[in-house]
Amino acid sequence: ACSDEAPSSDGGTTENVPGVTATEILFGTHMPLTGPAAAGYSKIAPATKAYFDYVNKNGGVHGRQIKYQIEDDAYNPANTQNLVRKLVLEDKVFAILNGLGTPTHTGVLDFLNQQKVPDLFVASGSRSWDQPDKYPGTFGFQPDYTVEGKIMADYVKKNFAGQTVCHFGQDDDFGRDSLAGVEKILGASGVKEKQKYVATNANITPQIQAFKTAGCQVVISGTIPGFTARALGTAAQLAFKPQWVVSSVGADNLTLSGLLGQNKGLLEGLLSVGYLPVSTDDSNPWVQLYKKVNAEHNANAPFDNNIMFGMTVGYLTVQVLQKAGKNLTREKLIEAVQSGGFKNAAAGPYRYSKTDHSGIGGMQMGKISGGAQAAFGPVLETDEADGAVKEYTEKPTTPPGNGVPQA
Amino acid sequence: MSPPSPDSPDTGTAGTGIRNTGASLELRGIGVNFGGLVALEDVSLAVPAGSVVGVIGPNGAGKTTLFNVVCGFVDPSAGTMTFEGAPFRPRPHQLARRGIVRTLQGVGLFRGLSVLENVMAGATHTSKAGFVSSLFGLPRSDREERRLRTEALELLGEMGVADQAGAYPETLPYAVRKRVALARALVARPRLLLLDEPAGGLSAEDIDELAALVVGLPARENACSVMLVEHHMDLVMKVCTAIVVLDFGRVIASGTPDEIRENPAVTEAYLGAEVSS
Amino acid sequence: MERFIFLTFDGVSRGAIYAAFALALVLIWRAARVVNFAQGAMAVVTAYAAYMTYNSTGNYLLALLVGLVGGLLLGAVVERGLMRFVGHANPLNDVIVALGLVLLLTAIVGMIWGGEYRAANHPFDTNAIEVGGIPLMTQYDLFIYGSVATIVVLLALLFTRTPIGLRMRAAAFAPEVSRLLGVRVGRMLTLGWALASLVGTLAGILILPTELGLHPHAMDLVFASAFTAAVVGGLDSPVGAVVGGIIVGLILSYVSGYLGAAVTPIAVLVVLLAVLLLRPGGIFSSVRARTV
Amino acid sequence: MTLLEVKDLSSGYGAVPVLREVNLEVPQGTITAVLGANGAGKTTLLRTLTGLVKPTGGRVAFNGTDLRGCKVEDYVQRGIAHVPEGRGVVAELTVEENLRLGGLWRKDRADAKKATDEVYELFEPLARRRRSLGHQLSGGERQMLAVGRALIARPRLLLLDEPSLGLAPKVTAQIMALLRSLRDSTGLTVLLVEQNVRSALSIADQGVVMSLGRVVMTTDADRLRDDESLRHAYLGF
Amino acid sequence: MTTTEKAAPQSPVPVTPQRSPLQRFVTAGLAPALPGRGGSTLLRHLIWVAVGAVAVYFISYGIEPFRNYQLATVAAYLCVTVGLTMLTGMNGQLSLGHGAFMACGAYTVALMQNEFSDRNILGNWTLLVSLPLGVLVASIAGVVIGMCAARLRGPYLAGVTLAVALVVPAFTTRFASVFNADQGLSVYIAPAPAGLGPYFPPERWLAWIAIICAMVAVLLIANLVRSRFGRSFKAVRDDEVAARLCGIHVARTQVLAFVVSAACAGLGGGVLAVISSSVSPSVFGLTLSLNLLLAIVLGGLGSLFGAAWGALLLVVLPYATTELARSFEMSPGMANKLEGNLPLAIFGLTLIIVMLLAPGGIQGAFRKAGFAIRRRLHARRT
Ligand SMILES: Nc1ncnc2c1ncn2[C@@H]1O[C@H](COP(=O)(O)OP(=O)(O)OP(=O)(O)O)[C@@H](O)[C@H]1O
Ligand SMILES: Nc1ncnc2c1ncn2[C@@H]1O[C@H](COP(=O)(O)OP(=O)(O)OP(=O)(O)O)[C@@H](O)[C@H]1O
Ligand SMILES: [Mg+2]
Ligand SMILES: [Mg+2]
Repeated sequence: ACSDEAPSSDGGTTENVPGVTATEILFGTHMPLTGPAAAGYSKIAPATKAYFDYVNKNGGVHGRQIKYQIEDDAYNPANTQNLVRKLVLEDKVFAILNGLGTPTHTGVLDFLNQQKVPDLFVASGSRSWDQPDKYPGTFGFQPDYTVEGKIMADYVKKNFAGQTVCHFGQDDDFGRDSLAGVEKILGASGVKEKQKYVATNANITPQIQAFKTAGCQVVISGTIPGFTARALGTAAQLAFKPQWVVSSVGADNLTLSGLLGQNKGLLEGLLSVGYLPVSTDDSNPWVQLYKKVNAEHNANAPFDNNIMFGMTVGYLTVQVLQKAGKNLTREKLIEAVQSGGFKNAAAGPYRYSKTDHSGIGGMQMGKISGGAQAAFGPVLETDEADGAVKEYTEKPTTPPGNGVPQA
Repeated sequence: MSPPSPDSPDTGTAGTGIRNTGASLELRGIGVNFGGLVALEDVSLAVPAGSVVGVIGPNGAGKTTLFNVVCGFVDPSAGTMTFEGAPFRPRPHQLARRGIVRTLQGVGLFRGLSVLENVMAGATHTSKAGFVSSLFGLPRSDREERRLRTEALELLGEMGVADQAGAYPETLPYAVRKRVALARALVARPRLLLLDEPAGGLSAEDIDELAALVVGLPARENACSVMLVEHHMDLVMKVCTAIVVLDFGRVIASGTPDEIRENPAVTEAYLGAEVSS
Repeated sequence: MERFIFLTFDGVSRGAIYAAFALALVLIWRAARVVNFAQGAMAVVTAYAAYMTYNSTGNYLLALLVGLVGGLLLGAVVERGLMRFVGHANPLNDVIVALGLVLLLTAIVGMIWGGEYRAANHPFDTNAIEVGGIPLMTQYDLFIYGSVATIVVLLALLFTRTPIGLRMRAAAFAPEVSRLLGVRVGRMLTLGWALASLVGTLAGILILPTELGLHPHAMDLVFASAFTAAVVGGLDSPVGAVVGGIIVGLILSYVSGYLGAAVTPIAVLVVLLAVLLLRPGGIFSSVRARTV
Repeated sequence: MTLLEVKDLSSGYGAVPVLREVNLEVPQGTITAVLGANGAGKTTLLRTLTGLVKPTGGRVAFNGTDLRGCKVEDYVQRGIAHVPEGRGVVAELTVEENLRLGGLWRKDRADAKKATDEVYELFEPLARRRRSLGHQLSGGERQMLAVGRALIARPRLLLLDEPSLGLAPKVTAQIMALLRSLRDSTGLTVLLVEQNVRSALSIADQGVVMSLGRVVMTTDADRLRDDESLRHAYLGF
Repeated sequence: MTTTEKAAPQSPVPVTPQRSPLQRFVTAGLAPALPGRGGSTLLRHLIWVAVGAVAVYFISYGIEPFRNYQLATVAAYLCVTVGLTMLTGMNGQLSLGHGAFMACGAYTVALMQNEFSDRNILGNWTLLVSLPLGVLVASIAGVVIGMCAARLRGPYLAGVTLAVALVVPAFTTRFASVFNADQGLSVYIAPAPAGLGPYFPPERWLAWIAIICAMVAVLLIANLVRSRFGRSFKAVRDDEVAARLCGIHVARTQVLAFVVSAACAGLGGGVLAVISSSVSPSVFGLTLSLNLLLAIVLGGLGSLFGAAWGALLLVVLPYATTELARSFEMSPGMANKLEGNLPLAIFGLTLIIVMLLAPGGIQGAFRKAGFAIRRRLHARRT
C-alpha cells in the first residue's frame, strides 16, 4: 500500500498510537539470548515478561494487557539494527524497552529517535543514553559506570587510605568510564597500575602479573562476571591476594560462584557495589515478591540478580504506564518518565527529569562473607561529573500488597 | 656422435647436426639440480628456425625438466639461453608474448571454460583491452573479444573441432581435447612451439594426423619451429629434422633421425630391442 | 627480564593447549582433507559430557575417559552420518556443512544446558610453582604438557610407523587409487574423524579451566587460535601444529603483556602473514609440489 | 578355463551411457589386448570391472563367482589388480610408501618384501628415487611406480590401462616382456588396454576391439596382427 | 584451492548466435557461454540493469517500510556477494575475511559523512564522495591482503583471511579515538530529498540508494566476468601452470580479483553504514564473513545469479527461521530454553540439508532443472 499520505509513526493522535489498542500494549526488546554474551543476560527479558504476565493476570494496566516481544540479537549490532526496525516498522511496537548492550543499542539510537519511538531503560551503564537534547526519547536505567566508579573509589579512599590502588577494566566504554569515575575521586596518580582486557581473550595472566609486580593492594574492577572470576582465579594462582572491589556488572555472587566452581572460596571478602537488593536476601520484601512471580510465571528459573533486574524493569515500566494514564500516547509515556519520582526495589533514586535521562543514581556497597553476599553501609549518591559522593537518606520502599504499582 | 664439447667453435648448432640457419632457440651448458639429484648437466642444443627438433631419452632423463628450464618453471644452475639472437631469461607468463608456447604432458585444459574460451584464453596476451574498458564493457573490450573469438574459431576449424566450440573439455574424447590444446597453443601465433608428449594416449590414426600437422607447422602462414618431447618413435622419426638424445641429464647423441636410429648408444639406453613377435 | 620469563612460561602453557587443538585439526586435514570448522562445537558437546560426569561422580579420570570416548563416538557419528554425504564437487561444501553443524550443535547444547557459564573443575593444585620468585607454572600446566606430549608422540608414531597411518594418509590424498589397493577408505575417514574428535575433546577439556568456563560458545575463540596455530605450523604436520600452537601462545602472551590485550589479533595477523609469506605452506611444509 | 567373464555389461557417467552390453571372456593365463579409438570406452570398461563406475546392467564373474556387490576395496584381495589410467600414484607419498601401500593387505610379509625388491630391480629408476615424493617423479617414473605397485599384490588378473603411456620404448618392451614371462611362469591373466597396438599385439593372445562402447570384434591376436585388412578395418592402420 | 565448477554437460541444443533477449535470459548461465558474441556488452548489461531498476522502483512503492529496509539490506549484501562470488566461485580464492573489507568501506563512509556534517556540509550528494572513498580504502586494504593471498592456497588462505576478520575489533579498540572502539560511530545521513514529499518513508529512500549501488556493482562485475579478465580468473582457478603458459600472470590476476572483490565489499559495507546509519566493529566480525561465504555457496558459486540468491538468503533465512520458531506454542519453561536456540537449530539444519540435497546451491538446482526442461523440450521437438 502506498503510505505516502499515511504517516505511520507520528503518534500524535490518541486513537492511532502504534502498539496500543484498547486491550493491549506492545513493547519490544532486543537481548542476547544466544551467543557468547547470552550467559546470564538471556534471563533478563523473560523475567520482565514474567512480571508483565503477573500484572496482566491482575488486570493489566488501565485495562490493557502488556505484551512483550523479545528478539534475540546475539549481541551483534547488525542483528539489532535489523530486529529493532522490524519491531518498530513491522510489529509496530509502542516502545522499545530495556534493549541490552552498549554497542548493540548505540546502533539504533538515531533510528529510534527519528521514528520518535520511546526507548526506555536501556540495559547498559553507558553515559550515551543520557542526552535529552539529542535523544529525547531515550532513557537509561542502571547507574552509569562513572557513577559506579566514583562510589567504589570513594569507599576505597575512605577505608583503604594509604594503600596502593589499581584498576582493571574492559577495553571499551565500560572500563573507560569506570576508570574515569575512579580517577575523579582518587586522581590520575592515585591509580598506580591500570590494566585492560578484551572479552575475546580469556588469558589475563599477563595483566594480573602486572598488578602483582606493581604491588597493588586494592584492585577496583570494571569487569564482566567471567573476567571477575578469571581475575580471582589467576591471582590465586600467582599467590596474589589484593582486596577486590568489583562493579555491579560483574559482582553477582551466584554467577561468580558458578564460574569459580570448586574455587568459590576465593570470593570471600570481595567488595561489590549494587543498586538492587541482593537476590539471596530473602528478608527483602521485593525479593519475596519477585520470587513469587518467578515461580508462577517464569518456570521457577534459578533466581539471581539478572532476574531481579528484569523484574525491576518490569515494575518500573508498570509504574510509568500507570502514570501516563488511560489515553496512552508516546508523548505521554515520555512525559510520565520525565516527571520522575519513581520508587521501587532500587536502592537509590531514579533521576529522571526533563533534563536528565540517566537512571538510578544511588548505590550501596556490598560484601561477600561466609559465602553470602549482603549490602552494607549507606546508600550513596553522586553524578557522573565532579559532584561529591554523598549519602542518600530516603527510606527504602516496600511493594504494594498485590505486587502491582497503582497510579 | 659424442656430446658437444664446450669449446667447440659452433656450440650453438653443433648438437643438432644441422647447418646454422639462424637459431631460434639456443641453449648452452644448461645444468639443473634438485637437491642432490642432477637432472640436467651441461646440455647445449639449438632449435634452428623452421626446424622440428625432437628430444628423446629414457624416463627421468630430464626432458621435461629441459622444457621447464626453457619456460622458466625451473631455474638452471648453470648455462645461458638465447632466443632469436637475444639473451633470454624466461618467465612463464611472458613466454607467449615472446613467441614461445608450450603444451603440457596430458592436456592441461581449463575445465571450467568451454572449448572456445579455452582457445581464447590462449591468446589472452594479444588482447589490447585494458582493465577499465573490460570493467565498463566499453567497445574496445568488445572489439577485442570479437577478434579473439574469430581467431579462436578459425583455429578450431583448422583442427577440425569447430563444432565443439561450446562444449566443456571433460565431456570430450581425449583426442579432441588434445586438438583443443593444440589450438590453444597455436592461437597465440608462436614462433617456437614446445610439445611435451603430444602423442601420449593417442591412437595410431590420430598420431598420423598429428604428424602431418606438426610437419606442416614450419610452413604455416605463421611459421614456427618446434621442439618436441616424445616417446612414440614413429612420430619422432617422421616429423623431426633433428633429434637430441638425453640420458641421465646429459646429451648422449644428436643428429638426424637416421643417424639416431643407427646409433648404438641410443639403442642401448633408450630404444631397446623391439619385442619380437 | 622477570616479566619476560613469566610471559614466556605463560605463553607456552597456553600454546600447549592450542597445540592440542591444532593437532585435532591437522588430524582431520590429513585424514580427509577437510578443515573441520565444527571441531570447537564438537569439543563443547563432549566437554559437557565430561563435565556432567565429573559433577556427578567427582572422579576426574572417569570424566576424562567419558569425554574422550564420547569424542571418539561423536567424531565417528559426524563422519558416518553427515560428512560422508557431502558432495565434493566443491571443497567449500564441507566448510558450509561444518558451519551448519556448529549452529546445530550450539543450539542443542544451549537447549539442554542453557547459556550459563559453568566452572570447569579439576583435581590439580593451581598454585604456581615458583622459581626465583617468578611463578612459572602450575601442576595443571604440567598435566597439560604431559597430555599434549603423549598425544603428539602417539600420533607421530601412528602416522609414520604404522600401516594404519600409511593407509590413512593414502586414503586422504588419493581415495580412488587407495581403494584399488585394498584400503578401506571409508573406514579410514571414520577413524580419522574419530581420532581427531578425540584429540579435540582432550584439548577442549584441558583448555576449559583456563577459559571463562564451559558454555555453548566456549571453543569459538579457541578454534580461531588453534586454526591459526595449525596454519602457522603447516596443516600437514603434527609437529608443526605443536610448534605453531606454542608460537601463537607466545605471541598472545607477549603482545598482551607488553602492548595490551587489544592488540593481540593484529599481532597474530602480522605473524601469520610473515610466516606464510616466507613459507606459504607453513613452517613445516615439506618440499614444494612439482607442478609441471 | 575362463577366469573373467563379462556378460552384457553396461555403464555410464550420470545419465550418459558409455558401455553398451559388453561381452567378454578372458581365459586363465592369457593376455587380452583391448583396443579401440579414443573414447571407445576402454577405460570405462576397466573402471566398471573394478566397481569404480557402477554398472547399469549385466554382470561380471571372476573365477566363477559373481562380482556384483563386491566392494572396490575387495578386488585386490580376490586377486584383481587395476592400474588406472594416468597418474595412479599417491603424489604425496614417497616411492617407498607407495610400494608399501601396494602390499599392505598381504598376510605374507616376506613375499611382499620380495615382490617389492623385484620391482626395484625391474624398474631401476625407482630404486634410485626411493625417498622421492610421487609428485617429484617424471611422467614415466610414475607410470613405472603404478605398474610395479600392482605387481606387488601378485594378482591373478591384472588390469592395465595404457601402461606404455609416457614410457620409453625400452621400458615398454621390458614391461611387455615381463607380462609375457609372468603369464608363462605364473599363469598371470592380463587385460591390457593399449593405444600402442603393435606392442600390445606382440604379446597378446586375444584381441578385443571396442568402438562406441561396444565390443565390435574378439579374435586371436595373431590374426589381428597379421591380417592387414582386418587391422585396417578396425584399427585404422 | 581449486574451486571446481561442475562442468555443464554439453548443450544438446545447437548454439545459435541470434537469440531474443528473453531466450538469452532464460538460458543465461545454462548454456555454455559463447563469449565475444555481437553487440555491446555494456549496452546489453545496461538494459538488464535498467529493467531491474525499474522493477525494483515499483516494488519499493508497493511494500512497507520494513520490507524496504530489508530490500536495502539485500542490496547492500548483494554488492558484497557479487564480488565474493567472483573471487571464490570464479577465481577459486577462499576468503573468510570479507567482513573486514566491508568494515573499511563502512568506517570510511562513517568518518566522511560525520566530517561533512561537522562542517555543516549537508545533503545527500556527500554520499557521492563518501561511498567511492570507502571503495577506495577497501581496495587498498584488498591490495595488501590480496598480495599475500596470491601466494596462498586453500586452508592457508582461509587461515589468513580468518585472522583478517578477527582484526577489525582490535583496530577499532586500538585507535578508539577515531573509531570509538566497540561502541562504534553513528553515521550522519541526510534525510530524503524534500522533493519526494514530507511523508516519504526514509527506508524507501535508503533502499533506492542501496539498490543503485548494488546495480552499479553487479553491472561492473558482470562486464568484467564477461571480459578477458573473467576468463583469466577461471583459467587461473582451473590450472595455474597452463594459465601461465597462456600468458596470464597468475599472481597479478589473483590480486586483481581480490582487490575487485574487496572493493565490492567496501561498497557493500558503505551502503550498510548508510542504511543503518551506524557502524560498529562487531557488525563486521567473523560471523558476518562466514555468513557471506555461506550465502554465496548456498546461492550457487557458478554464476552471479548465485550471488543474488545469496544476498537474499542472508536477509530472509534468519528472519524466516525466527518466525518459524515463533510459530510453535510453548510453555514459559520451554520457551526460556528454546528461545533463540530453536531458530539457530533450524538455521543450521537448513544449511546442512540444502548442502546435502543441492550441493550446487540454489542456482545450481535451477540450472539442473533448466537442463531437464530443455532436454525434454528438445526431445519433443525432434
Ligand atoms: N621438482 C623436482 N624435484 C625433485 N626431482 C625432480 C623434480 N623434477 C624432476 N625431478 C627429477 O628429475 C629427473 C628428470 O625428470 P624429468 O621430468 O625431466 O624427466 P623426463 O625426461 O621428462 O622423463 P619422462 O619421460 O618419464 O617424462 C627425474 O628423475 C625426476 O624425478
Ligand atoms: N568422468 C566422465 N564423465 C563423463 N563422461 C566421461 C567421463 N569419462 C569418460 N567419459 C566419456 O566416456 C566415453 C568413453 O571414455 P573412456 O575414457 O572409457 O574411453 P577410452 O576408450 O579409454 O579412451 P582413451 O583412449 O582416450 O583413453 C568418452 O566419450 C568420454 O568422453
Ligand atoms: Mg616428462
Ligand atoms: Mg582410456
